[in-house]
Amino acid sequence: MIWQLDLAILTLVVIVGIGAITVKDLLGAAIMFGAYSFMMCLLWSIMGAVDVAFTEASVGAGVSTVFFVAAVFRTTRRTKD
Amino acid sequence: METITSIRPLLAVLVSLLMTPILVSSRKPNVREAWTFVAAIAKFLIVVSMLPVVLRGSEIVYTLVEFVPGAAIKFRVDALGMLFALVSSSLWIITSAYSIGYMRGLKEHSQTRYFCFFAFCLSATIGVAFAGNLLTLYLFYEMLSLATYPLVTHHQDEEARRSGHKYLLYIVGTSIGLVLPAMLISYNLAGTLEFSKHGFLAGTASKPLLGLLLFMFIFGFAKAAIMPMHGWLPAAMVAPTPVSALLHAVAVVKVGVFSIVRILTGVFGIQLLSSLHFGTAICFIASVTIIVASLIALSQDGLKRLLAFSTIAQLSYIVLGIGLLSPKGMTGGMVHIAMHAFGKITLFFCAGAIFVATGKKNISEMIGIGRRMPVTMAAFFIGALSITGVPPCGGFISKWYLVLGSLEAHQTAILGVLLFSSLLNAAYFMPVVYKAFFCRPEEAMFENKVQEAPLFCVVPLVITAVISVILLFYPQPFLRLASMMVQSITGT
Amino acid sequence: MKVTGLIIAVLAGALLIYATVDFPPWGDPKSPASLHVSPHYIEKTIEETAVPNMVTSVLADYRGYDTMYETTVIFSAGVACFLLLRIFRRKESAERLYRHVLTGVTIRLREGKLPPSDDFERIDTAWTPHDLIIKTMCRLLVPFIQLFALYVIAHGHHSPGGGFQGGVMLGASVIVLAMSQDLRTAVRRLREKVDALLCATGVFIYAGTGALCLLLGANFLDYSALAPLLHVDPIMARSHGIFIVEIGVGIAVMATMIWIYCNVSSRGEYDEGL
Amino acid sequence: MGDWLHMLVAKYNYWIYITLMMIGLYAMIAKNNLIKKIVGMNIFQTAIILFYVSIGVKKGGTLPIIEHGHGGHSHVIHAADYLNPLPHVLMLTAIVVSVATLGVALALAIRIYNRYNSLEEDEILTQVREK
Amino acid sequence: MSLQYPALLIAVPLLSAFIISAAGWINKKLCFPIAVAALTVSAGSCIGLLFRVLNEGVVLYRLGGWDPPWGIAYYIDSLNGLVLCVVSVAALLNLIASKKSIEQEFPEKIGPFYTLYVLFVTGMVGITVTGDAFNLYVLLEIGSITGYALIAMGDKDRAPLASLNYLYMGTIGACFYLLGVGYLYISTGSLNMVDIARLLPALYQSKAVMAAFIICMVGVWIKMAFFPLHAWLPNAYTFAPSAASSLIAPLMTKVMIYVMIRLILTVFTPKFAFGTLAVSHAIVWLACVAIVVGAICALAQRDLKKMLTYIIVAEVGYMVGGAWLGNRAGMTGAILHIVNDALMTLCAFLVVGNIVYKVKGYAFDDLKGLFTKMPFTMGAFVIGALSIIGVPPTCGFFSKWYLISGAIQAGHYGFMVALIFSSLVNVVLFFRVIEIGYYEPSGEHHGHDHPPEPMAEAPLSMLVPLYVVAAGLILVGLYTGNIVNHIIRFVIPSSFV
Repeated sequence: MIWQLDLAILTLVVIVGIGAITVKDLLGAAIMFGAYSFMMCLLWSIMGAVDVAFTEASVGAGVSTVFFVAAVFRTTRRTKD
Repeated sequence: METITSIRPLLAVLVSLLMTPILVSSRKPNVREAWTFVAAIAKFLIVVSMLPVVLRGSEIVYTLVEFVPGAAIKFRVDALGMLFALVSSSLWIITSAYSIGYMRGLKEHSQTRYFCFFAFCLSATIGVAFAGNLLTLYLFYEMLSLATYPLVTHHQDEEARRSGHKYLLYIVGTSIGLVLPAMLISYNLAGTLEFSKHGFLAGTASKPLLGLLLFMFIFGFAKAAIMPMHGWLPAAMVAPTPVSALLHAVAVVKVGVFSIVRILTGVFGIQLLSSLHFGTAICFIASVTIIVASLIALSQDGLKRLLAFSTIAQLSYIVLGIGLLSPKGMTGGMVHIAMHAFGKITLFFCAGAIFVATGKKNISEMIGIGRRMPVTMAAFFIGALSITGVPPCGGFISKWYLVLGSLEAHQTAILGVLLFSSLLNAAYFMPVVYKAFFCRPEEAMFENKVQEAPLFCVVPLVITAVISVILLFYPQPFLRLASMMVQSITGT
Repeated sequence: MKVTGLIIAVLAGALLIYATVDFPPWGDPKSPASLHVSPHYIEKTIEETAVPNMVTSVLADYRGYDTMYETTVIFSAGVACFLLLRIFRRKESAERLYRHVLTGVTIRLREGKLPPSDDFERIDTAWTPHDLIIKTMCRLLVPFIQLFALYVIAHGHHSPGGGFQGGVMLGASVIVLAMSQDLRTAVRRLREKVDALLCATGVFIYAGTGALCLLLGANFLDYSALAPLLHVDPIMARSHGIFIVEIGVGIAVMATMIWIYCNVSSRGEYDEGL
Repeated sequence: MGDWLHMLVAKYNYWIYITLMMIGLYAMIAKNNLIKKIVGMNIFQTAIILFYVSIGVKKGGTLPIIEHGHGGHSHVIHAADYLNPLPHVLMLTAIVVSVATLGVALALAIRIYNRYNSLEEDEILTQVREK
Repeated sequence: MSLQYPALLIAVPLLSAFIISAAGWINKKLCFPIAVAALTVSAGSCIGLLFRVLNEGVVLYRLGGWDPPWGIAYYIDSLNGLVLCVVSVAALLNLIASKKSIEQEFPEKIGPFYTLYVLFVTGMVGITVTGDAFNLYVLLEIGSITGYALIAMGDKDRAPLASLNYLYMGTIGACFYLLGVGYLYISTGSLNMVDIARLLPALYQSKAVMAAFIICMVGVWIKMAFFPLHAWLPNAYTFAPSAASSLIAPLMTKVMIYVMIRLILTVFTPKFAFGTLAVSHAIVWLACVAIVVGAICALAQRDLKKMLTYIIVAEVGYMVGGAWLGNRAGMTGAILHIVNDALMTLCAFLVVGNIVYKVKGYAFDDLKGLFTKMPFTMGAFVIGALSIIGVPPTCGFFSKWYLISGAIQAGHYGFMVALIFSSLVNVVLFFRVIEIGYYEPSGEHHGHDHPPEPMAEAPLSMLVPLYVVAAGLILVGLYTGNIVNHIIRFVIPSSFV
């Protein structure tokens, strides 16, 4: 396992996470969250947790994001924070 | 002294409880009141059936269920409990007869509820009388407080609501706020709550803590109306008169003072009290209450309020008697439970009868009433004498023993208190009687034709008056019971 | 609020960081986690359950009880969404909109309805985006997704994957359909009632297998009891039992994902959806 | 690699997961928008999953799937050769739980939006008070 | 058969939940009978299990036939046995009682409602019975998710937001617990409670274990709404539909208290909780604050249901304080109070359910003249009130008895004062309510003697369970001695004084 890659992705995860909760548009937040989940999935596959990564890829990055988008679509994109 | 295990105490408690479903179900007033009588008489008979056993000097014990080691629902019939049980159960018969007349005379509402809770109260009272340990006593004490609430607030109007507030605040507030912690502390000190001849607190804690406990108990049982815990009693006068009679003479206040007697004799024990010199303190509290209450009574115009304050004073006699810690004094105090009961209930019956017949509540409106209701006022006179402690009435005996006790204990101050308060009693009772009979025709408020209250009201009050006269000449079994109790606790 | 949030978060973080001091170094083969319980799984999985993918064996057998509840959680989430959102009697507006699929012409009917046909589709708002390419692509994509999903479920014993992943992908295939076409098309393929029943059935298969073991005299979820039924030795029975419950999980997860999506994306009205 | 680097790698995962958890927690407490809170919630949960997965890592261990599974009994299996599968299993459960929670949370958010026509908590609360 | 009680009490409701949800789509009428049957079986096996435990000692059940710590196992001692019986019986009674109100409130969603109801009960029972730390988390989530949904079905305007806030808090709580379990796992490598307890003593000084304990406790406290983490509870329970609030209010907090006691007694033995970690005194003081704050907030309320919810906050303070006193009496009181408080809360909320069913409201103004309108309901209410106040012989008195003696023995008089204070406040609270019902008579001269005016009492199917509970309050009170001597005594380790 390549530790440089590991560190890099770990840092990236934090950045995306912060982005997901700061961006001023819920749809953007949803997409950011998808990216975050995908980063996580990468991270876990690096750590060798293939099943977890697989699940995260399908559930977290996939369906969850879709749910978010659907919910935002049905409510509003507007947010104050 | 052997102890007999028998279910009779439990029956004595339950008989009126078991009666309530029938009371509720019976729609017809006559049936309902018939059942009330049945319950009352049954209870009385059960109690009496235990009298000989107790007079033989043995105890009846029955344990229902044990919650915590040393604290069960346990009944124990000893002389003192028997004394109190006799008084209350016998008076319940008379009171229920009276309340029939009263309630019907005034066409009160929801009489079924009234009679039900009346029955509850009596169960609780007997329960307290026969309680074998502090927990049982507390249980029935609380039960009584809650059962009397609907009676006190019977009229369900604004005034009733206010006095109901006051009643709960004093009674439940103190019992939860003071008695419960005191009980738990003493449980954790002694590991038991069983009343015993010489108390179970002896040698378990330091003097300050014991003193604290003592005062938590004395003021915690606010039903005894030791000042400053007396506020609820005048307020509770809004209740229908039979209820006041019950409260004052039969159940509530007597339960309070009885509990204090139990605490002093069964929890602390006379030896402990005297070794710690708590007696004087108790006497002091009691005497203050006696004097102040009597003085307040002087200034009352409402007849029932006057009686209320006189009750407050009289109750402290009992506490005082125990506080003297001398055999005679304690005997006097215990006997006073009975004597005061009969005298005071007579007075209340009279007040009620007057209210039923004329609708008058204030003394100032009763000038010359003796001409209209001679029997009632004659009874009132007897009752007043009994309370004041003048022959030929039962009250004399208890007063006499108290005086002897104070001499025995070499406490002349107490003697002074007793005499002074007797004067005060006379001072606030006699004018009523005097004005009732001997007033100049022009200031009489009633015309001269005799018109008594309904028979159901008059007969009971005559009976109680007669009894309180008889008690002077035949104070047994009360005196006997009291002296037995005193012997057993002092061991002399 | 922000300040309190910050404070709480920092406090929690501080406590946790403080605790990491006593953690075994990262990836240390000597850490208690790697030495106490897990070796048993690694070494015994083949001979006890005949499943090479020890995650699957632990998931569905050693800790199969957890997994049953995990499926139940999904199921209850589906029921919860339905209970919260589904609206049965929504006010029918008198007029209905239809769009001719090929030309994109929108027609409006004051009353009555068109018979369901392939060239007209019902829409809720006069302006509804319409993209032929996406529709066709997704329509082509769906079968492959489902095929792969089935493979993932079936091959969970030997490769990463299993009931969850496969089920989610099956669900995703239908969701893709619903997003590219519209919800009605998807729901026409898989009716709500059927979906809900599938949802219950899937979990029932799992718990039912466990109960079956109970009836066969073994403990709850002890698949080896299934041996006489499946005519295999207890070890293989475990493997087969794992497979059965994985199928159950797959069905349940698929149905639930679709159910949740339908309710969320249509506010429980089951209209055209996204 | 250097000692500090070793140290860094040894603990970096833990620190990162704690940071992520703090981010999530902060978002859940401090954010005003309901959906944002839900995003924070998921970040929070994923952070914990990351923590668990880090527990499972074992130097020199490979994927928790035994090669040649079919003839598996032929060669002996050493626990040290494989990653710890238990945390992975637990985290599968955790992931599914988090998506279930997400679904319910979103459903609730939609209901709230239908009623109050807003997702900002303060606006909703003011509407509640006015009523 | 009796060997399989541990499996039955979970499996039967679980399976029935799926059948119910299917039945909801086919024939709604089937849902209720199935649910009742399932919960009856569950309750029956719980009781059977308790007796088995009392006869044979701790019962170990291997799920999937795997030995712990590799597989998941149940350890049932008299503590879970007791709590199990309370939970399952309370759930059953409430189910029967709230049939009518469920049908009244959501006619077309009966199926899913019963499904979630039964799943919630399954979750609670599972939490109580399981012996695996992680399994507890999963079951906790089942209980929570179903709970959120049930609560959100209440008041159209307020319930969803209250439920969503509960969801946020609940998730934080559950995640903290999960995190704590992770810390335990990384330091011990095991998830099985007994196994962890076996491995821990070597690690008492480890910071990780300490952090694990703190995190677990905080998580559980959030779930049980222990002050100052109680903010979610009042709204959530107030705006829930009456069927749900009378289910969740009695069970959720009590089960979490059980979890806390389990963590203290079994996982991190008392030696660690009270010895190594010297925080117990501070926590008892926090409990005192919780009691006082709960009581005062309850005084400020103007509607019955919200008042009760704040009383729950205070009661949680009782139990946490009692458990953390760290002596036999206190722990006995806490465990006993789990039973009593579950019954008392159930009784009170069932009464609220009846009132809502008839009067369509629970604000104080809606209660006027209720003693004449629904005398039986109010009668039960009085019993419940007395028990909450703590008047003998109702059971509330005796748990208070143990708690206070515990406080005295621990020399912690602040806790005693707080308990007395809250009982006094309860007197005020309940007699205020009773007065409202008693003094505003609908019309002069009411009563039995005069022709009684229309008495709108709740249907029998709601009254009978209510009175079963009310009778239970008194019976449990009378049999306190037996419960303590035959059940609770064996729970408390002998190290306790």
